[in-house]
Amino acid sequence: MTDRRRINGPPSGTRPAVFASSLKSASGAATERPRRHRQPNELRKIFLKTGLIPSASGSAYLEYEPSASLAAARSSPQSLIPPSSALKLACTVHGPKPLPRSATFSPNLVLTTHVKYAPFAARQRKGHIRDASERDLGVHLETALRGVIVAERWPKSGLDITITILEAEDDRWWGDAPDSHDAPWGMMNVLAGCITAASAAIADARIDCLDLVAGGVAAIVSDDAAAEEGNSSTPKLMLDTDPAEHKSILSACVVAYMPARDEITEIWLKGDHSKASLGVDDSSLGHEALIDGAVNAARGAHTVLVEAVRESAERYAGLSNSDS
Amino acid sequence: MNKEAPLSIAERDFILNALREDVRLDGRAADELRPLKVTFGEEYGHVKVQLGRTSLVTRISAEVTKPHDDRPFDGLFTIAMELTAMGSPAWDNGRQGDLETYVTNVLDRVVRHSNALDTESLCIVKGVSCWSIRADVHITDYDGNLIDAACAGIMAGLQHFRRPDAVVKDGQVIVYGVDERVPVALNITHKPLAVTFHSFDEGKRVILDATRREEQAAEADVVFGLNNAGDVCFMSKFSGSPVDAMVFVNKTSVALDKVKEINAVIDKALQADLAKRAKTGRAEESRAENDR
Amino acid sequence: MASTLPTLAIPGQRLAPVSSYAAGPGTHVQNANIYASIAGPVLVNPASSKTAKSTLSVSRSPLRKAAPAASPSAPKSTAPGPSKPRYNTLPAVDSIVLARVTRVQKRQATVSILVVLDESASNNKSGPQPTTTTTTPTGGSSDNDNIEAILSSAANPENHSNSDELRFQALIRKEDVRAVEKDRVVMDEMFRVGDIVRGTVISLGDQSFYYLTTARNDLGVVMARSEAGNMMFPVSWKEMRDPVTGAAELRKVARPF
Amino acid sequence: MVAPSATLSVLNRADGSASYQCSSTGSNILGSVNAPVELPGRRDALKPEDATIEVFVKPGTAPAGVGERYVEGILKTLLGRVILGREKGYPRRGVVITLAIIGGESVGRGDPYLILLPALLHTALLALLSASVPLSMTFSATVLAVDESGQIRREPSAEDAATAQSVHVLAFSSKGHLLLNESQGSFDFDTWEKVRQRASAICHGTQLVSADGDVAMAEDVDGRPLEGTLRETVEDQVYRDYNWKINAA
Amino acid sequence: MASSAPPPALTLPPSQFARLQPHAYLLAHLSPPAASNQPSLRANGRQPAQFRPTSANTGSLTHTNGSAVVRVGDTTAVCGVRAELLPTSDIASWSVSHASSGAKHRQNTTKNDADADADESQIQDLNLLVPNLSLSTGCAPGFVPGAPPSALAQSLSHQILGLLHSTRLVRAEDLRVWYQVPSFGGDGDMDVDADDEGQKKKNDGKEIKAFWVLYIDIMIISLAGNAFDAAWAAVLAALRDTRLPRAWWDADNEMVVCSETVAEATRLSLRGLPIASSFCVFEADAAAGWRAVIVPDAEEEKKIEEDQRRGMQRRWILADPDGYEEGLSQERVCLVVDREMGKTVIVKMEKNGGWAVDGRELKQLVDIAAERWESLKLILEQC
Repeated sequence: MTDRRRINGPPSGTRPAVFASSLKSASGAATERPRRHRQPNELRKIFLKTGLIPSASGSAYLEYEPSASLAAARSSPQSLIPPSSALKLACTVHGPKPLPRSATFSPNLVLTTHVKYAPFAARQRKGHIRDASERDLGVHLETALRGVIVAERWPKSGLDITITILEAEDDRWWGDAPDSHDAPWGMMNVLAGCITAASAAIADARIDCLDLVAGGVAAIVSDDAAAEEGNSSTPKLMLDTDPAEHKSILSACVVAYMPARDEITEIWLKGDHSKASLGVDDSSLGHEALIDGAVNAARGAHTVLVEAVRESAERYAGLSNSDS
Repeated sequence: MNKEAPLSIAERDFILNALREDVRLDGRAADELRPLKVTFGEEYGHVKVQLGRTSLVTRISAEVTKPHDDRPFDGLFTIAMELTAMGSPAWDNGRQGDLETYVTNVLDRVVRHSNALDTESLCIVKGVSCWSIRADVHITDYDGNLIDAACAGIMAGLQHFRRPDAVVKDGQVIVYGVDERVPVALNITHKPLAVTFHSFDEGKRVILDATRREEQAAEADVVFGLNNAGDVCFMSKFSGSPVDAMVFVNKTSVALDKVKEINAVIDKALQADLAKRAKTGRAEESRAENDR
Repeated sequence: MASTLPTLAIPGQRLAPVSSYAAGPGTHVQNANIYASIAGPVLVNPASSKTAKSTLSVSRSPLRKAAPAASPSAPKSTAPGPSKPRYNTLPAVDSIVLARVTRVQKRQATVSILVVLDESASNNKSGPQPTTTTTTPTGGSSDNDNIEAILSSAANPENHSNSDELRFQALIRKEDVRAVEKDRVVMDEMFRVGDIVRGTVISLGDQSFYYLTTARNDLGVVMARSEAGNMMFPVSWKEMRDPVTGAAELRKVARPF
Repeated sequence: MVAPSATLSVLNRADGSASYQCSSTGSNILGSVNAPVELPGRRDALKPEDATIEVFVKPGTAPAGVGERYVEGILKTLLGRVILGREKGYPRRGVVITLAIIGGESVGRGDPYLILLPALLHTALLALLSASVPLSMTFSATVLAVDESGQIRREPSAEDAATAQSVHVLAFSSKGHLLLNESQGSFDFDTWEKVRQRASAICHGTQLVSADGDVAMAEDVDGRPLEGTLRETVEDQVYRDYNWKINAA
Repeated sequence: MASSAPPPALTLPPSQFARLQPHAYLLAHLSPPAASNQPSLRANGRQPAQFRPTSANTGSLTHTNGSAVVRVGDTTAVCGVRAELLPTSDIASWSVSHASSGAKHRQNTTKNDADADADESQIQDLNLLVPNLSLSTGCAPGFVPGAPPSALAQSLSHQILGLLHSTRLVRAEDLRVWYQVPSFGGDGDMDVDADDEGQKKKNDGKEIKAFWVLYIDIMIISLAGNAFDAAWAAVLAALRDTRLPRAWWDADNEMVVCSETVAEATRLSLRGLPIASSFCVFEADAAAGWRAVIVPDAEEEKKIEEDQRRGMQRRWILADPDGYEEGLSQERVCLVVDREMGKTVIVKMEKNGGWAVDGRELKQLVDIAAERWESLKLILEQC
């Protein structure tokens, strides 16, 4: 298929590079699965800055701290295959602006969300046209934000929230067979990042919100490190999981959480953790534990969010001299 | 938008009343074609068709591509028609309208699906390379009956076109430029053409080769696609008011006559062009020698 | 805790109980407490009467604006005075706006709103604004006042496919042009395409248009170019003149200050 | 040097049209202009006091793509300065220019369209004149290629352009301004100045430059200035159109 | 310029003035009243020939072969280069040679000083470079996210592709994956290859098995005017950062296989360092361009210019325009220059949309572009 509005590559298509190491049997792979060096409840650092895009009414840029393995790979590069990746995204808010002509009268602010991966954001090249997962993310994000915005203060106007993902999280370790656990775990991390960044950008645009909503992820993982040592694998609750670091994620949950009101505006739970609770007979690994974990992760993100928004307010009020 | 300005009631009534008295605005009989002129450009496959005040340019081009995986022995053939504001101010540039979809669909069925062009003959190396033939139709003036005019243009173009000669030598395809080897004509299996009728007064009056105004006043159209031998490869009554089945029966023979008539015009133009080329070709050869 | 107000608030931050303050713009009430709903400096508006409580609000506009990098000399920049807080930057009923005329028809003129001036203030608090104090429209709202943002986006963005969708559209109906001789209004003699008009919002209108009126002395055309393309100056309430050609053109002129 | 040939008002439906052939570059362009027309999708706030110019370039044997959008942009910018879109009857209406490449080679992917550009510009101008669209000035354009030895070649073929060191398209207004320059390749400023001089001579003749021996020589090389050719085409058409009036007088 | 001064007695804060009368606002900055003793500066505080502060940063994106973030003022371009393989067996025209051109073209494919590479056109013929620029990122209001590329995005993509081709920045040799056909005869593969012996595509038993295709995607994250300069700088920086893994033909698996070892990967050896500088022309007379007055012809123009040089300036050529300035000017100039052996070489020179810029002005702009080349070179080399 040729796209008349874009520059097309060779008509026959191209193939991603195949590395010699991945052709050999997996056991002989020289590289190992990256390990989680953080405590189960330790979050990655988040870099969040607002107001980098002056033509937008509000904007935010968010970056996750690279995992230990990625940081090591960056500082002394050995392999061309990155062990994992760290979320990087830019969010802009345009509006409030007039609704399109075709729209009907709305007494409230009409929210539109767009999430798009850059073609180079993931291990597999992404297409230029939004795919189902990107649309999905947009819908999740919209639900997360709709409950936060005081929409009735902005009659007959629209707010466009656009997120460009420059680097996404992996869904699994690259060395794992594609079907070993192919739920899009990485997408959940991406959503959490989208929520936090969008929240900062909306605050930067000075759209009335009930609270700063933050995204957080928790997962129940089957700890393979322990399994290798011969212990029976004990499912564990981990916050802010990097899917590349775990062989088997049983279930994961992402929430959009408002700490001031202790309310959740969006929850997305995936996977099967019945096995987890059955196997260990530990009820603490149920739904609630998972959600609580995600909420805790969101609380962590919220502290970063507060700083970023405070900085935005200071810059705006002219209290600080820091330029953008 | 993509809509012509509608006829006024007076205009419509005038056309209809005249038709009821067997008179058409341009004085033609009901089954008469407008004057058809087919001319060829310098390049192979460059055709200009003038049908009354409808005119178009067809260009045929060829390139080497990879055949579809499921049809490794077949070459490719595509018909591309895009209506631009050149043909009619009512057409928007770069936006596809209903008419464009409809006409392209009919052309596809009459010419491509009837296998007028033998796509197997376009295969060069099985599954690796084949010719892709493309027919571009540029509507330059629109005054009704796009389908018949475009169909004549495409068929004339296919017959006029010469693709570069290609030789397979040890798995290696060598394409010879037009100036190096005599280029090859396409393999045309038969010459189907479309003939369009428009009906008025609930199918009581049927006319051939309607002008734009007649099209706008018409109630329905009937399209026949058939070749010189009278084989019908397409027949459609797409929309509009019902037409008596006898119209199909009666008009098929009229359509056959018209197909023969149009094909004769094309043949004549082809021959004339061939003769002209033979002359200039010789002249050019001698000139080329002089140059050296 | 309730007694000490932060200087700067962020959305979701609890400011004070409703028992001690009234909730103003930029805040919302939840469980008998006032929370901030936008990020910005916290303001206390003293009560207008003794019985009422002071109003607590979070300012949408900067307290003091950092001077733009290059302070323009020729444009008469007035130092922004203290601005009254508003709920948001949208045109509301009674807002005074500056708009560009984009189309003049027999019964109405279409304009696109460029600037929402601030002085109309919070309509639900202080009632109609005395019109005599509008001499120096100052302050401004967040979106309107950010020079950096204005400079980064195109001023005349014809490249952009739908930039006009970024501005709110409004109508001035024939009967809303002036207060007197309403029936003798000829729209062509009131506005021309490209004029800058000061008007006030009379209704939020339908899904696509706000409704404006210019039926006041201080409302009407404030800037216009002549047919020859020169900036004109007002000579009467219905006429402007080209300083170069000397030709006069008819307009519904706003009273100059 | 074979002069390009052009015909005006070749089509029935369009308000104005022109067909243009340039044998040396092998281009054959058909252009139509519809103006002023109502544009349905148009919005009020967008340039309400001016006409909207739309240019559509349709390649002969390929679907239009990114390259066409680019060349449309060039044409639109230039024509936008020449068309008086604020004359009565034009504001908030459209001037729709459609240019179909009906002869010659197709332009490849990523190719800059330079060789075809003068032909497209001339066709558009003639079609605008044929549609009686008000213009502030007319223009003429040419394409020149500089080869490795520094030789300037007028209206090169596609192959010549591909092997050239640099290719330049220049357009001059009827009043002598440089309206457009599109140069690419690798060259220095002195080369460009020579190219500019030559191009000016091609478009306007050398009378302007000086009255010495150079004039005769340049005339020899470049034949009649392009501007004159274009003017003649239009004058012929005017004579034909107003034949009844002229004869009656 | 009394005519374009703001109407008397109406006082407006600068932000409103900028919005209502953008042209007069910029003019007031560029030609301040003589009495005020202020320098002529642009509304953004820059000198007419001053570029915005520029920064570049490379290699920060994990899933790319090369990447760069370039900020030119408030315009931010992110470019990621992704290399994928195109096996020659997938190329329909690979086994096709054109009798006429074949003799000329395909001969010396093993030559390494690729400046003389006769097959350089492979990059263009086989679509090996695929740049696409996206503005649908929320970079500025007015670009609908999720919409197909606007005309602006399309023409920027095309300009980048055109410039990549015309500067021959990337060498075709860098993109080829060669295979040395074993010289011992006898096995089945060999028969086919032996048949090919007479071809020009291979030399000394060497044969191209695949090409690297570079997908060059540019996301304009923030747009505040002059997207082209930033996008091109990002492409250049990303290509300079690009590393291609060592790749070879694995005869057993019948596919191209790559080495993941960083030490074995090679950087692209680019030809030159072409750098873009864009300008726009701001006319003091807001109505120049449309007022139906007679446009002076070129000779008269020169006289007026001479007269006015002493008095009021009529127009300004602004380097690296921001979005506001772009919206206020019609005439644009884009220059791409490089340095070869101390000499400035112009690679691309475009001017359109007006008649203010001619030879004299272009000459000055070439000098400014050459200065810009020096400063951007330093920035690109440091990142």
